[in-house]
Amino acid sequence: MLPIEYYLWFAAALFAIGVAGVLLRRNVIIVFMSIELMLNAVNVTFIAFSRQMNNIDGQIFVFFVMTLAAAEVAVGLAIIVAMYRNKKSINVQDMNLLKW
Amino acid sequence: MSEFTEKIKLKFPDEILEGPEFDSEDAVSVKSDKILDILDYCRTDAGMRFEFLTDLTAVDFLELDSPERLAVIYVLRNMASMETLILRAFMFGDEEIDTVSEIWHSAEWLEREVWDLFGIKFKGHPNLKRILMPDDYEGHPLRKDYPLKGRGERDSFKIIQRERERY
Amino acid sequence: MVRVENDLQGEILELSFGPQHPATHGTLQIVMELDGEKVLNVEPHIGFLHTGFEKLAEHMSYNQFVTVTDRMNYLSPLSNNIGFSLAAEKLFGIEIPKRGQYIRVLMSELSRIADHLVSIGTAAMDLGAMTVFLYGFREREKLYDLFEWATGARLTTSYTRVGGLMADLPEDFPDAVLKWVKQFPKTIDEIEKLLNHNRIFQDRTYNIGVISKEDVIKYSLTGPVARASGINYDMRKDLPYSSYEDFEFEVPVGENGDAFDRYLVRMEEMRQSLGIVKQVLANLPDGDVNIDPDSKLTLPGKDEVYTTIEGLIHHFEVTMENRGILPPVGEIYMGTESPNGELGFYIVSNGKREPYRVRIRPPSFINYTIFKKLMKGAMFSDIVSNLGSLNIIAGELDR
Amino acid sequence: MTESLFFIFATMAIVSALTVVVTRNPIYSAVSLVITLFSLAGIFLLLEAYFLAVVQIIIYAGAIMVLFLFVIMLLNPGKEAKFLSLTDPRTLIVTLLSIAFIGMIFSLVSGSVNYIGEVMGSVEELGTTRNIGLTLFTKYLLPFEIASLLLLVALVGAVLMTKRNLR
Amino acid sequence: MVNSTLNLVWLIPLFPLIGFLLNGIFGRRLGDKAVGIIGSGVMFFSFIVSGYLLLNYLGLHQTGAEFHTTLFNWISVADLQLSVSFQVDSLSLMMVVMITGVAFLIHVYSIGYMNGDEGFARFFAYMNLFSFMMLILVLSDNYILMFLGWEGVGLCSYLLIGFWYEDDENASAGKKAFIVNRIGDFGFLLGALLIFVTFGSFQYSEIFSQLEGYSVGNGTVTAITLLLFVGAIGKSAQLPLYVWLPDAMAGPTPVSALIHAATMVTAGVYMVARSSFLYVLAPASMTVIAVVGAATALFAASIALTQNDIKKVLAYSTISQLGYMFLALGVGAFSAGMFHLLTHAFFKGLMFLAAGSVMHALANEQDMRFMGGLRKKIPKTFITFLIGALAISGIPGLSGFFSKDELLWQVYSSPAGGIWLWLVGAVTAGLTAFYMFRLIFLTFYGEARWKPDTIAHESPNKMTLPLIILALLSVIGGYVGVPALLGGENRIHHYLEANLAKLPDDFTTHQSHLMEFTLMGISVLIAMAGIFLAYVFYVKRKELPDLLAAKFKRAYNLSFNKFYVDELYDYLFVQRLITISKWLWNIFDVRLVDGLVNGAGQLIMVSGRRLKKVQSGLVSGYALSLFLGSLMMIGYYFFR
Amino acid sequence: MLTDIAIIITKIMIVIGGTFTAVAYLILAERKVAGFVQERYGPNRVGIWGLLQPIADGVKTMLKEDITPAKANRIIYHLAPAMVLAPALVTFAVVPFGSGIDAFGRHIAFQIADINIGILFIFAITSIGVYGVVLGGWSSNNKYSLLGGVRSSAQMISYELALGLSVVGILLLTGSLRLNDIVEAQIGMWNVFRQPVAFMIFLVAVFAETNRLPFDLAESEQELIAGYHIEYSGFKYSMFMLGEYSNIITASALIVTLFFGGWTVPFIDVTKLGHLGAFLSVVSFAVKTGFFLFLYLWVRWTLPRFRYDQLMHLGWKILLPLALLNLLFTAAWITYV
Repeated sequence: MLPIEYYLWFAAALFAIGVAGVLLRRNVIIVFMSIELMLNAVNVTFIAFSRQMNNIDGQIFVFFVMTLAAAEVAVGLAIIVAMYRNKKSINVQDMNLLKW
Repeated sequence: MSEFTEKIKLKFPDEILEGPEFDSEDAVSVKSDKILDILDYCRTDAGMRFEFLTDLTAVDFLELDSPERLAVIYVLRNMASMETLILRAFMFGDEEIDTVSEIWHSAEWLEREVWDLFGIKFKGHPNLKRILMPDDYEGHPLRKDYPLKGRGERDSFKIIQRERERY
Repeated sequence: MVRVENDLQGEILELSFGPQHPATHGTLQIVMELDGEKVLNVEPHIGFLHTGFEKLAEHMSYNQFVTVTDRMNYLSPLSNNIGFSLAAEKLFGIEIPKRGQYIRVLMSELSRIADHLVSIGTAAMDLGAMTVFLYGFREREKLYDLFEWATGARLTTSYTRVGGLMADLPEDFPDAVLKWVKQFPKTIDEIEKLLNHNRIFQDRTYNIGVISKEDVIKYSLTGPVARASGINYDMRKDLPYSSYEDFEFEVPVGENGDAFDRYLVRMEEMRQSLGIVKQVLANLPDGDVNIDPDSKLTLPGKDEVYTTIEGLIHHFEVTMENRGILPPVGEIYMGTESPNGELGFYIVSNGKREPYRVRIRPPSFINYTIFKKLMKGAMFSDIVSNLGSLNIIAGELDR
Repeated sequence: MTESLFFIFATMAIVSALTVVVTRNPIYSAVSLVITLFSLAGIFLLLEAYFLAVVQIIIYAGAIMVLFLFVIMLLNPGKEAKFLSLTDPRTLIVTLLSIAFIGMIFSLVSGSVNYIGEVMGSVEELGTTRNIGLTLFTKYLLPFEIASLLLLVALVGAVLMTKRNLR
Repeated sequence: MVNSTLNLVWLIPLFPLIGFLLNGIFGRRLGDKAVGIIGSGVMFFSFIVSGYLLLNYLGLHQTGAEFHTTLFNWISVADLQLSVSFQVDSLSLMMVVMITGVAFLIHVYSIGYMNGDEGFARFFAYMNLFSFMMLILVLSDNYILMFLGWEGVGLCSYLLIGFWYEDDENASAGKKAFIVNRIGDFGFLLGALLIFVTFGSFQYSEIFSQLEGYSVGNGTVTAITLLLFVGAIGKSAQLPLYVWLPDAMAGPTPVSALIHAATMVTAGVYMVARSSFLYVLAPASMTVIAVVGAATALFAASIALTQNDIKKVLAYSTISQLGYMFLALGVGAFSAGMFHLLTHAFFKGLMFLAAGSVMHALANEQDMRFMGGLRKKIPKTFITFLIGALAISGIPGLSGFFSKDELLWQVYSSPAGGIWLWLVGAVTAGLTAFYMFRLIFLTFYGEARWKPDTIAHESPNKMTLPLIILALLSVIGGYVGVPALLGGENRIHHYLEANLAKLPDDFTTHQSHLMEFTLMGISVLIAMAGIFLAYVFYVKRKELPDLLAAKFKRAYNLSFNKFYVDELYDYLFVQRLITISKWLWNIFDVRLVDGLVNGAGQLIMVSGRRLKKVQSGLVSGYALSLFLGSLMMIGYYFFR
Repeated sequence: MLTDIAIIITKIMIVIGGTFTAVAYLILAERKVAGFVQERYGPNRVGIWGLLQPIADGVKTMLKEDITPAKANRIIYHLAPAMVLAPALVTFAVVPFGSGIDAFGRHIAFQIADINIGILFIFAITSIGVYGVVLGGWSSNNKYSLLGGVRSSAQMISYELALGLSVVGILLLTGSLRLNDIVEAQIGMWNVFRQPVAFMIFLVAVFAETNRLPFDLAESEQELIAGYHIEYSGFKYSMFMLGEYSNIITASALIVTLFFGGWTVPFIDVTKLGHLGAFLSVVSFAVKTGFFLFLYLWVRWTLPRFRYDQLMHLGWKILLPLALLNLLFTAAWITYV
């Protein structure tokens, strides 16, 4: 039996890697993948806690996170494709319309 | 001489040439200048109705007695009576003639072939380039004066090197 | 294929279909622009098999050129032989005896069947139905055996001569053909069973590559392709040659002009051809197959050559390079109904041993011109439906 | 057994997650991410979340990542012009921040060692399909329905957005 | 009380629903013939079932029996328990038999009438749907389900009025009907809600059983009844909400016959009768009903005098007759009102269908000025129409006579009624006879004034057969209610009585037979006089109407232009509304709201101009700040 | 403990060895069936009836030159065949191929892993089978193979839905995700009779999932030449083939397990017959699977191929709604009847 700390540490590391990916990479698709990494890190903590508390609710949450991820990826990738058509680029730095 | 050739002669008296004295089905020799009008007449006149372009080709009359050297041959057919009419359109000087690919889309390739093999240009052709011979080929092989030996046409093919380096 | 960095914009894929590709049945190339599975534009390139038949003709005697015609539409070489010989005979102004004409009809109908079998088989195979192809080839093999028996060669038959045939039929040949004729309809039925009511085959061919009647005129289409669009145009009926007027047959005509109709028309034409073959066999007249050797156009009998000096000189006169048979000065156009459409020969003669110019009207070449129009906006997979149903033979295409 | 498996899976996950971030080729990133997701599925199994482990593979590996691959192939992007380099201050800052984050979590969590499953007592069959299903369709029915609606909306949105001629 | 046969009641609305689904979904594929057979066939089955139920019910030897059949639980929220359940009693059974019977005949008629129309299947689908909704309305055992049917028939009415929606006028007529009805429906809904608030239930029997505790003239009950009556006004086209009904004639004639004469418009009458237990507790409402009814009867009849459109005349006549029914309800003679409803369904349905047949004969001509002399051309139509006209005029021996007479007598003798109301009724009867025969004479007598190149022809059997059956019913339909005076026993009164309320103070005070007889005679005489006058005006001396019109130009114009009610409404409501809206827009919206919003916007813009520098537009920048923020939050816990 | 491990290893050996042998002879059978359908002989040179042909083929592919295109993405190019083969083999792990015997003092199930979410496991594994195809197509750096890869991934994703949904009906009936439970629930009455619509959907979808005619768009010979594996040769090519044919075998086994009673024998309760029963059950399973393998070959040589849009139409607009309806109906049946 492992202490829950291990799982939390592991999740934190995964999450930090995801954050670094989001912040450092310029390829939107990779940024997206990094977001998936972060989501999964959270999932690990959910399941670990669910196991520790002996309560299924955490797992249900993971289920919803996955649903959300699926929806997010579908829309996000569609946006990327549309973006690519317009800008011929998938570089995050070129996506700077969100400003004045 | 059938009624059709007579009709063309009546309609376009200035265009008619005395062609090579050939024994043929129904052949008329004309000047190439008004070829579109003549073809249009043959195609749409109620008494003619030669609306099917069976074939389009060319002949190099270099070695024969004829008004000019190059002629584009139109083989037309009446779809109802199945009669055939052959028009020879002789080109004087510039080796150019109007395209008929607007009327018969099949002529697009046939004219490309004639250009490829005879070097006759078609004015207004949408895409006049070689069709049978390689794009960078020189000369027009079906001309009678095309040299058969010593051209070395094989030299014009590029020798392709296999790329060695990996990326 | 080279990948360009940061290229592939707009996701339009340029794809080269051929020159070596299983579905092209020969060497031709189609460069297309694909948007996913949708074909935006195609650009057919031909000429890969160009061997200059028309130029060759200017340096060959009329009988020599027959061998070249074998190589044009290599699915039905006999039709090409017959077409050229008929054109040459028209130039010479001669007509061969009835028996010769009937044998030519027999041969051209058999080769029509052989051609259609391959055309249907490959069209079906391109759609994935491999078995039809092999059924067709089984029968074609039998036909080729017959051809070999009669002509001495399976593919390069060179059966006709100006003024007749290479030889009369072997003695038992009609019976062998009759035997084949009796069992062949079973194969047609089998093919129809496999395809006609096959929902997938229908889906793949219904309303694919629809050719309207106007387009038939505009694109000068002939043969089964034109007839599938409802144009009743058949040289055998409309301008009968070689005694075709003696036989009764129907010209099948389609309605919609789509790939399925072209398939149906070909199937029915095979049945009609069978009928003609039966009639030929029933009414095959006796007599010579060649015109009288006294015309100095055909070879004399062997025994004459070997026994008499006149015969030997005669033989020499016909075959020697500086002699040969000499046509009148003139110019003719002669079209015949080859399996693919109107196969025309336009011959200009200056009275010499070799023709001054021979122009071949290749049905495949002209039928292929509409391909670009058919493919615009179609699906990628329709390319094989269209190619197969148009039956493009590269040898004929490029000559 | 469980411990060693956990360490194997965790190492695999971390290494491949790092690869996702540091590799230049997006396809490699995608494949590494698949490996990460697999390792996570393994960890889920260790935590007795059987259903989620399988769903993780079906949804993430089977659907989402294929979609990623699809888009990568579709767009075929080149490699990034400016890539991660340790001399870049941005990289340094972010790396330091990430390490700080991990460190904080480490020390925050370390105070409370609780062995999984020992607080409440290990119960078999916590994460079985039956349990998940029962909870999902009773307690969480409304969120479940909303999630389905979300998926529908995402579907429609994705289809609309990728339509070519929307402009 | 359980009677298994009567539990079959759910079959009755089921058949039309099936017909609707079949015709609506597969209609185009089935072909017109099958559609017609399905459409009328389902109604026939419904009719058979309802007839069977009626026979069973009559055989019960138990007056006032009520049966409830619950199909399924519909709404179950807190203490509101609503189920889809039907109530079978004398009232609903009578309505059901009448609706299914008439509807069946009209469906058959429609097969001929709509022949070749593009929307044939659509028409039958709508008609079936209408029948379904109407049956739900009358069979329901609570107000909410009734309201469902109420709205459903309104919807079908809208769809069918605008059936030929390509024509703008038809479409707007449909819209008008819909919108005017909404006003009434709003009243109904409020009434129903008030009922729920008051009684805690929607179900009739539960409500009525609680009425013990309410005294006569109770304010709540009065409010409820008035609100419900507003609904009835809308649906049954009473003053002042009658304006939609004449316009509704834009729909196909069978629609006018079924919906706007026989069934839907009587829903208001049915509803009031159904709520009679409530109404008897609210004398004020009763008075309102009586007055509105009487006024409508007279008012509509006077408009009908001068109309030239054959269907408009019938429409105003319908309004007028509905006024009659309300008059009866208002004086507490519920059964008399229902009786008149029944006979009216027969003869007015008949007359509409016959008018349709006339239009059919004259290539859809509706203007009577272009008719005339049709008597010989279309004899079947003429005779049946004549029977209908005689019946509505109250000629003795025909159904209209019995019902009208019963009605007028009750009006006279009821304590809530009186001589004045009776007088209005009698005058209306005279007017009715006059305009009806004006219609007959203009249409069937005199010289032919058809548009050239019309060939008048009799309609096919599919159309005349329903006419004949309805004519027969118009003749004999009254014999279910022969008054005691004429030796009958007024069976329908006894049949209905048990399920209807009586006025609390016993008003069956014995009025003398002599008086009853006198009144009967007077009303017959008035009717006769009306007919005779019409004969003089339109057959004998045709110049007279024009002379009179010239002489009393004002009165004539008033009537001819329908008292300018439409224009009045337009001026009063529509224009006012536009003015108010404009005012609101100018003053309130532009100055106040926009000012506030713009001001807020300005504020934000000014501050935003300073803040926007933070927005670099780079996603990773935002992500970085997000990450920093979360780090700080964790840091807070860390260093706490 | 040691015995357990030994037993498991033996089972794995048996399954993998069996699968490989079956694949080899399936390819031979395919050619033989083709010969039979097309009235010709098929391979008959190596060994009697060509029985040694698979070995010859194997040797040939091993010895062929292993070509790697110059501009291919080398790592993934080499990985892709394994990515196709591995899931194909792993899937079989949860399929019960016999009733099991009692030996060594314990019950030995004829199944490598009896996990309680067997069906889900299969879907999970098959859903990653697509990676090999897509990546193989992409990494070859050939437009045809790329098209093939894209086609196949779209196709597999599309049909996975119908496939999954068609099975749910059976899961509802059985109430378990364990394959053994599903098999045992079919004693007496095969699922195919209870869920005929689901069976049809499953059959069609499984054909599509395995990229076989009439759904072999991903490798359609006449359009894409060979689709995603166009650039592969030698051993890697044979790995693709192995993967494909293992998939076919697994698919047939799954059809049998889900719809045709798996290892059960009609009218005989094999569980009571001891070792003979176990043998019978394995034979029964093999015969049924063999029939569906034959069906695969039969269809292959009879039907033409769909077009891409027709394929998508069939998957999304016909099979998926049909599967949903079937599911709805089954659920209603279970709830109300």
